[in-house]
Amino acid sequence: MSTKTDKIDRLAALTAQRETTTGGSLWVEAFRRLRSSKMALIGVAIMALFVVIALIGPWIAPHNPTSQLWRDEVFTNRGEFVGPRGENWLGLDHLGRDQLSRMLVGARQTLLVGVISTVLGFVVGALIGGVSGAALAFGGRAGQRLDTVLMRFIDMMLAMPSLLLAVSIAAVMGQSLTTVMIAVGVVQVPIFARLLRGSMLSQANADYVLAARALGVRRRRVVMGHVLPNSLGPVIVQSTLALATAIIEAAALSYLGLGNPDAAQPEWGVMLAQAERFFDEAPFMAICPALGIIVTALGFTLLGESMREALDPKLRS
Amino acid sequence: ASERDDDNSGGDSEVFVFGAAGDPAAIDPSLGSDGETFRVTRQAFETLIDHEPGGTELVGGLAHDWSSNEEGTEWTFELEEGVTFHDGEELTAEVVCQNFDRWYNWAGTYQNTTLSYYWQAVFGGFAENESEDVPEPNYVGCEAPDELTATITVAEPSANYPGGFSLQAFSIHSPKAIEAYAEDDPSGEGENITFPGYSQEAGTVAGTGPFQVSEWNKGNGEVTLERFDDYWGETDAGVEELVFRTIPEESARRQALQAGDIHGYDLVAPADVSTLEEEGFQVPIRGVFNILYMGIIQERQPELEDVQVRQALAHALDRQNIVDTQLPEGGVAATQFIPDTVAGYSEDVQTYEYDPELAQELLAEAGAENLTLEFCYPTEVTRPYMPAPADIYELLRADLEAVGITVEPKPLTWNPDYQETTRSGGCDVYLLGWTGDFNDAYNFLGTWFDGYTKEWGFQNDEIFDLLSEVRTEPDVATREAMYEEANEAIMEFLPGVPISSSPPSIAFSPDVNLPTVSPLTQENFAEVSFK
Amino acid sequence: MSLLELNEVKVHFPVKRGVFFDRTVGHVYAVDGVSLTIEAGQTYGLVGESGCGKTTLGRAVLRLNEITSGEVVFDGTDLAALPDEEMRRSRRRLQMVFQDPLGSLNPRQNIESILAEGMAAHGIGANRTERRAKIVEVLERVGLPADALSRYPHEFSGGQRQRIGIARALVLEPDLIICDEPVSALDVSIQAQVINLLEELQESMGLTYLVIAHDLAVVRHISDVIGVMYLGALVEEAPSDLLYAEPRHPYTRALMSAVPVPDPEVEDNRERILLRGDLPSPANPPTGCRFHTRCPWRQAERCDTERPVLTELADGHRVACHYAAEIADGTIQPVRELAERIIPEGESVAVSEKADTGE
Amino acid sequence: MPLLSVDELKVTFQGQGRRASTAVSGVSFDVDEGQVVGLVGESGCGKSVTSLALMGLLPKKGVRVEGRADYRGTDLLSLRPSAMRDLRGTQLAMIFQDPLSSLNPVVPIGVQVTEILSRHRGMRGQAARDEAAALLERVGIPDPTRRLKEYPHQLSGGMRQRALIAMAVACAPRLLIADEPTTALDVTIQAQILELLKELVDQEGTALLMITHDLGVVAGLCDDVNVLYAGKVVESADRRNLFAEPAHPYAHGLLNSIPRLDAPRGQPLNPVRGSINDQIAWADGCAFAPRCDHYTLECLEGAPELGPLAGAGAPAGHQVRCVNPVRERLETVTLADVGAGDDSPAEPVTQKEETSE
Amino acid sequence: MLRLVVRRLLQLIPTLFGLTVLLFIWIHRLPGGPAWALLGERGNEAARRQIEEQLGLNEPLLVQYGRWLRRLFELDLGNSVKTGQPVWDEFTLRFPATFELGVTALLFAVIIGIPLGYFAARRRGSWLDVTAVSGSLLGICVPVFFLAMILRSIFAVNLGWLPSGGRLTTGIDATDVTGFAVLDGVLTGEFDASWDAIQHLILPGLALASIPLAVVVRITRASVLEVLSEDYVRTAESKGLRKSVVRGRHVLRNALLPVVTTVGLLTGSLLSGAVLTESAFSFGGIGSFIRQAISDRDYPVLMGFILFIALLYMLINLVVDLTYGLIDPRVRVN
Ligand SMILES: Nc1ncnc2c1ncn2[C@@H]1O[C@H](COP(=O)(O)OP(=O)(O)OP(=O)(O)O)[C@@H](O)[C@H]1O
Ligand SMILES: Nc1ncnc2c1ncn2[C@@H]1O[C@H](COP(=O)(O)OP(=O)(O)OP(=O)(O)O)[C@@H](O)[C@H]1O
Ligand SMILES: [Mg+2]
Ligand SMILES: [Mg+2]
Repeated sequence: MSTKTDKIDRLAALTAQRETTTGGSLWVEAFRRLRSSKMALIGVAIMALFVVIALIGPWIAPHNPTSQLWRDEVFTNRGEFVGPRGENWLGLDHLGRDQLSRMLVGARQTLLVGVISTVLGFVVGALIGGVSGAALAFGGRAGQRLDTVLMRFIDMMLAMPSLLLAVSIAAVMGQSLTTVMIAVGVVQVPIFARLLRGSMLSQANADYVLAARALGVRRRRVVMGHVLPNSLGPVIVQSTLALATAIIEAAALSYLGLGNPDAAQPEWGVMLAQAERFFDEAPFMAICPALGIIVTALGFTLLGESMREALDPKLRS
Repeated sequence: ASERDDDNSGGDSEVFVFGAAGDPAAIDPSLGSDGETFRVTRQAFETLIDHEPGGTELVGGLAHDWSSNEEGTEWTFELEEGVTFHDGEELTAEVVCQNFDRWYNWAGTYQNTTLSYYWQAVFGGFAENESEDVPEPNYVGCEAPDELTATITVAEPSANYPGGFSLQAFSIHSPKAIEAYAEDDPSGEGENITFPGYSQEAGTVAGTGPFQVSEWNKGNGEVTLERFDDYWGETDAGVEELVFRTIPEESARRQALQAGDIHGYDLVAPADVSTLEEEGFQVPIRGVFNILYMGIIQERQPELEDVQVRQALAHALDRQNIVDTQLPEGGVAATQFIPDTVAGYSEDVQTYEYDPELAQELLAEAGAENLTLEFCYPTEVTRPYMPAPADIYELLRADLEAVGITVEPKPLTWNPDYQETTRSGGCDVYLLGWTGDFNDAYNFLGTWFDGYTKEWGFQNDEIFDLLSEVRTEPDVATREAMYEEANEAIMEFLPGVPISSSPPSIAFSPDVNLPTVSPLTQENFAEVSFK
Repeated sequence: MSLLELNEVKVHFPVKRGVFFDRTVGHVYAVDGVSLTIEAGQTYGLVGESGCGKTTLGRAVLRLNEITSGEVVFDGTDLAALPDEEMRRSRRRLQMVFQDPLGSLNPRQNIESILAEGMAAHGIGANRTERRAKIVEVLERVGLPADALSRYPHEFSGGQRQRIGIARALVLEPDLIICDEPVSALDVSIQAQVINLLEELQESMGLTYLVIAHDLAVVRHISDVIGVMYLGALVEEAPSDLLYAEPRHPYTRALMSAVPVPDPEVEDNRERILLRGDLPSPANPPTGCRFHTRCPWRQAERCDTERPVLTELADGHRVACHYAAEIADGTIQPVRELAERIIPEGESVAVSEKADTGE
Repeated sequence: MPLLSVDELKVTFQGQGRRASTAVSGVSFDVDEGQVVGLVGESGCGKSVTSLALMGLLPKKGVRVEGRADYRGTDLLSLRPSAMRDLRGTQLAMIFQDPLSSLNPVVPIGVQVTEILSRHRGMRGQAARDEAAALLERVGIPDPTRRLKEYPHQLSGGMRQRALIAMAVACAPRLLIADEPTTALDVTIQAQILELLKELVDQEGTALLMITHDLGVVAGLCDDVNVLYAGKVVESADRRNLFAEPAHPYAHGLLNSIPRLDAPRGQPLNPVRGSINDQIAWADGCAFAPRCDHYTLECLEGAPELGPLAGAGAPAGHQVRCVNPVRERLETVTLADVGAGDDSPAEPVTQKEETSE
Repeated sequence: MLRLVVRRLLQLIPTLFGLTVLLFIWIHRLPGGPAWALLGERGNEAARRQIEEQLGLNEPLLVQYGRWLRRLFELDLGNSVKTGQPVWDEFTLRFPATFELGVTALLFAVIIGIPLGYFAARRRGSWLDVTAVSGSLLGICVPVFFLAMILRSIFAVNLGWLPSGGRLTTGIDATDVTGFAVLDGVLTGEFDASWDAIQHLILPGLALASIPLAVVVRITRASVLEVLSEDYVRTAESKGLRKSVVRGRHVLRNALLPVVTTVGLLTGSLLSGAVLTESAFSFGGIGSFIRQAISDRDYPVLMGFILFIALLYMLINLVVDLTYGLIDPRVRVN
């Protein structure tokens, strides 16, 4: 008898051991691949660093970023900008403010602009795309028409050069941080809308959606409970990419003079735009925010790219 | 600093390229109203009266002498002899009259401010006004008693004369050109404002200047002028060809100069001056002929109507600091609303030293410790009097906050939000300025203070009356005295805070002989030559 | 009374073109006039080649595809005419099991949620606990452990997933379950488990099945009546054993003879009819008898122009062939190059040659 | 000497960031000239990987291939890529499972056929086109000259598979590997394709390695059959022997579980318990043990060896990898003797074990 | 084929019509008007009234739109408020510059991007891959205005290899025939001028290409990766074909399909990128003109431009669709 139980136990143990090594869900597998991708690791590291700075920046900033503490020093040696030195690791800006502190505090603004505008683009885009996709897939004739109208609208937005769209929004709304966020967000709307719609359409014919309908589940619930959650993957990936674009786009708006109105409040895009004038005399003034923006955007993009790759079942190998 | 310099130096030595910040609107100066247009036309067209090289005093131009009757309603000009137009015509008094009659008889689209701004500003309306918004004409007529004497009659004397005759807009064109112009009627149908064809393409326009316009390549943003060999003046132009190339971005202009693609450019950022000088570029210093002020719109807040509060603002601002840090060399802090180069400048105005403590006291006295100001400043622009608006704002903000005032920033794009907002009284304080057209204080003060405007938002009959009076005073000397009085009154009332006068910097490559730089930015490029 | 009765059911999909405005340029005649009857407690097997409209027909019963015309009478009501909401409610009694076990389960739902969803939609079980009790019961029935409740589809093996799919249908206590290729995606060694389960359940719960499959052996194993589809229409219908013993339609004959049997003895010794050519497109079906383009027994004129209807030959044996009887008694011989007959001993002779020389 | 002799072929995948997984863990079999050898087994047991390894088509990165595959004296597994390239298409050819995805969608069929002719037979221009048309004709594609200009999507499934076969046989290869060539096809079409393959083997004397999971196909086509389980050959025998007397419990169970067209109705099937996921590593014992009804402790002492089936009357060449092979003869129940079915199923589906994973 | 094109073109009309209505309202709702822009500091209320009256801006929006539309039917886009020239003339004047620049940028993107993406995919995970991917991402991540400045600083100012801006060196002999500087040089035999124009195109082309380049690299890489795992590549390998044939005919040809679509879609981003790039390099194309027009509230120019862009964008997409049909037989229209 004991040999028999022994046997069963041993077999069970072996089988169980096997179980843990194989299989794994789409997500677990994707995560595993993500973890092993150089690109993703770099991206995550950059992103984490950036978020941490954005969160604690104001507390670790050595100086007040808005007060022109060394203004006399900068102004007395006109044209001679104060570069990095012990007291100011990244030097001073053209108004005698501590560049490091401005970078640290500015990270939050930059993150805020990026995140909020992306969220805005995501929400509005997803709404339009979602309604459109749901209408087309489940709305019958009328739905088709609604979809056509919405998609024509999105097409028009796509046809408008994004910068012009942003500029004209800024013009209508007047200048404020909110405007920047809205302008940058609106530009993302068509991308998210198209993506979600496409993704929903491809999911709408999936077997499990059909199964839900066969169960007699109500249409609304089919859309909300099945189609939508399963369509969000690519849209979420896109949002990390969009975040990077948003930060850059915001910088471009600042450069065009449509950025955050409070020029005293440090924000990387604004800093870069301001420093452009002094690039020859004081390259470090431009390089700090430029590197900040580039590296952050790169981080988000790398993460987004590798997420896209990790989730793409076709690229498994 | 580059190999390309060498490439160019050989064959191109006779072409002088100047980087302009914007395209001209037309090559007929009569239709122009902005500096970029006039910079170009000035090289090809001349006016009856001119400014002294490098200064603001009026001197003879095409007319070597001029005078007026006592009432200041008849202006007589004695013309130079032997002046030839680019198309070979001769300058006579008849021609001068033809020019003035052309402007006076403008109809249709021409009557739009866009096309005839200066005519309307200096001579009022037209023979037949077509719109209620066009002012009554002040021009009466022009006669040519002899070959070289032209008499222009106006209805009322004005502070605009004789300065106005020096405006590029009133350059003298060849009679043949004028005939040709008449055939090219811009009166496009309906709601279009069209610049007439002759003003958009070289060939028809003809003046008397040392250069003649030979090509306007709009696609490339280049206007090319050629040396006019029959120039009447003493010396011919120093270069064979003069090209104005549009480079809108400030840093792009600088880099183009550094790369040797252009030989000079205007509106140098103050921050670049020292770099350019170090690299061997020539950055001559101009005189000042403009004013930057912080406008206050008193109606917006009762506190602002209290002169003590306005004085507090004036004391709070460290104007010298702005001059030192933001303006090119040669800039000066302003004590009144005109630069010191303008006749009528008063030494005796009330001044407001930088004194934050006093400012705080004044605010306390006025009970305005919790003053909050909405502060407008323009973005995406540099003006000759204001090289970096955002930075100037930043400095002023710091100053104001230092005395306990809360500042709410309101940046607006220059075109058109900023102008629209400030003109319609949309902010508590704002930055704006003025560059003079000619040497008469009315050109400055009259613009702002000859009556109630929303952009200042106050009523002060003393000032208003004074300026209305001076407007029609024919005698120049009397006017000067009145201006001094007005300046003193204004600075006492303190409708705004004059901040600074700034010489717009201009830069040239090391290998050119400089023209005399002018506070009015009226450089004569005929003086330029290569070393 | 029969539980389900299809009357001349047609499902045509419009073929659309155009980028901005879809314009219908034609139709795919996926199901083109199918009538059949399923008795309660019976298993009806539907076989046919890929693309012949089996799935579409199955879905049409549940109205997952819009029905172009015809009646789907389920327990006395015509489903095709029901308003949407009532149709939704009547889906409780009609359930479906899908071919792809993983694909038909939402990867984001756990098993409990998958199973509870249908119950919630039809108001079965007053609350969560009640539903859970029911779910646990059903899980046990299909042979899944109760701890499966909180797990996700991907954590199960193929056979188990299909059991989940079956359980999902069972919790609603349906009368009819449509199984669309329930075992095609499963490995051979697992197929038998699921087939046994289906049979067991039918026995204990009195279910009625419409089983769709292309594996004739599987269909034969579980069905009482079998219908053979070709290009959107039924060509033959008969009780299971009868059909295999005496296939009457030329297509059925070819099909039967083409199925490989896992037995070398049988394989070596049987005679086979090899059809030439491919299945025509359902968007452009042949006129007359749909099978005439590939039929070795095709006769001039009539087969090309007249569409045969299902006619009862013998007891419950219905065939849609003009010459079924003649073919059966050998009056008509297979002709033309439409097929070759493989005769054992490695000797293969084109039928045509034979026929030609014979004539 | 066999044409191809595979010896202890082992393929390990070492994907990025994943544990190494052994897809094929020691497969050996021989293929003789003119012979059809079957490789059967469930999904994921390593059939495709084996064939790809032989063709040298596995990705270079993250894959370790061990063992020997002796083809006419050369080891295919250690051949230089360029030499392998020369061999592929001429000596070795392959037909894949899904004919649509295996054809380049944007290149006309004609080019896809002629490119192999120009590569290996130096044919160009019209000559190549004529030969290509002849090839298509030979595999039974009607109107071949027209088809040459068409794209894969314009062909039906059966024709695509025929086109793939045409490419495979273009240079008269000595060994043809067919990886589930009919799985994607309908029964009637499958029969056509199988017939075509049979014909080719008969006429050319080509050796065919037939990979499939359909035992029916094997029964009709193959001479020798190798049954794979979890990356190892568990049974290898002549087709008749295998079907008559499957010795490995897996092969036995498999044959026992499938419904047969010619078997009586109304009997429950006898499934193999569990699924292929319920396996243990060969290093720990017999991979099939968790699903086996006959396993003993011995089964868990390392992988059993593939050895000749012991016992009297055991046919030569019947090899099995099992400690206690099934000895009973599989009863073939045909319609002829309806009712005399096997009514003692090995064990009913025990849900406990089934779901204990 | 022709019918399809015609139908597609007809289908554009309602979309464009909707677009113009929306835009007209939108643009005219922008605060401020052209008056201030025209006169600067010298503007005043009276001037504003006068200008608005002249331009008919004081009339109801509907009337204005009606007039605009009526003129559109006469193929008249109106005159620019700022320059006083017909909008159409302004476009034809400036379009060649933008077109040349756009083509250059696309060429850069395609010529550099496709090989880079291809090799990155072939050596997936290698340093080349990581460098190519992050390098091209950098293209997306650097703001264009900053990139422009850096490029000018390096190549024009410090190295002096290339001009810092403009379309042609001042004073070079160039006859204007078509407006396309490079082409003109070739047509008139003034090869110096062509060469000069090309030199002027390099830096702005690079700056403008930064984003498309990155996108092309990414798409090519993803697409090649996908194709490499396709069955037909394995089939090609199994036929023993030469590497070059496998890679060219079987991998690249398929991998380029999505790239074509992407390149088409990119033209939209090229046009908006041109707004910044042209200003940065004083390139005098439509982009910088439009940027000015926005702040000038140059309504006719804006309307005309957006109509033009939308039309162009849709036409390009049509062309892309048709090309796609040509290179991918599966979507070929019959
Ligand atoms: N939604 C649809 N739109 C257009 N055509 C469709 C649609 N669904 C199915 N079809 C077409 O209808 C025909 C029948 O399809 P169906 O899926 O019913 O066949 P099937 O017999 O189930 O085939 P299989 O054995 O491959 O599952 C096919 O030609 C198919 O292409
Ligand atoms: N590129 C790969 N990387 C990692 N594992 C792989 C790879 N290719 C195949 N495998 C694994 O190798 C094992 C054998 O796969 P293979 O494709 O040979 O199975 P098969 O017997 O052909 O199955 P099927 O019948 O489904 O085609 C599987 O477990 C599979 O997951
Ligand atoms: Mg189906
Ligand atoms: Mg396989």
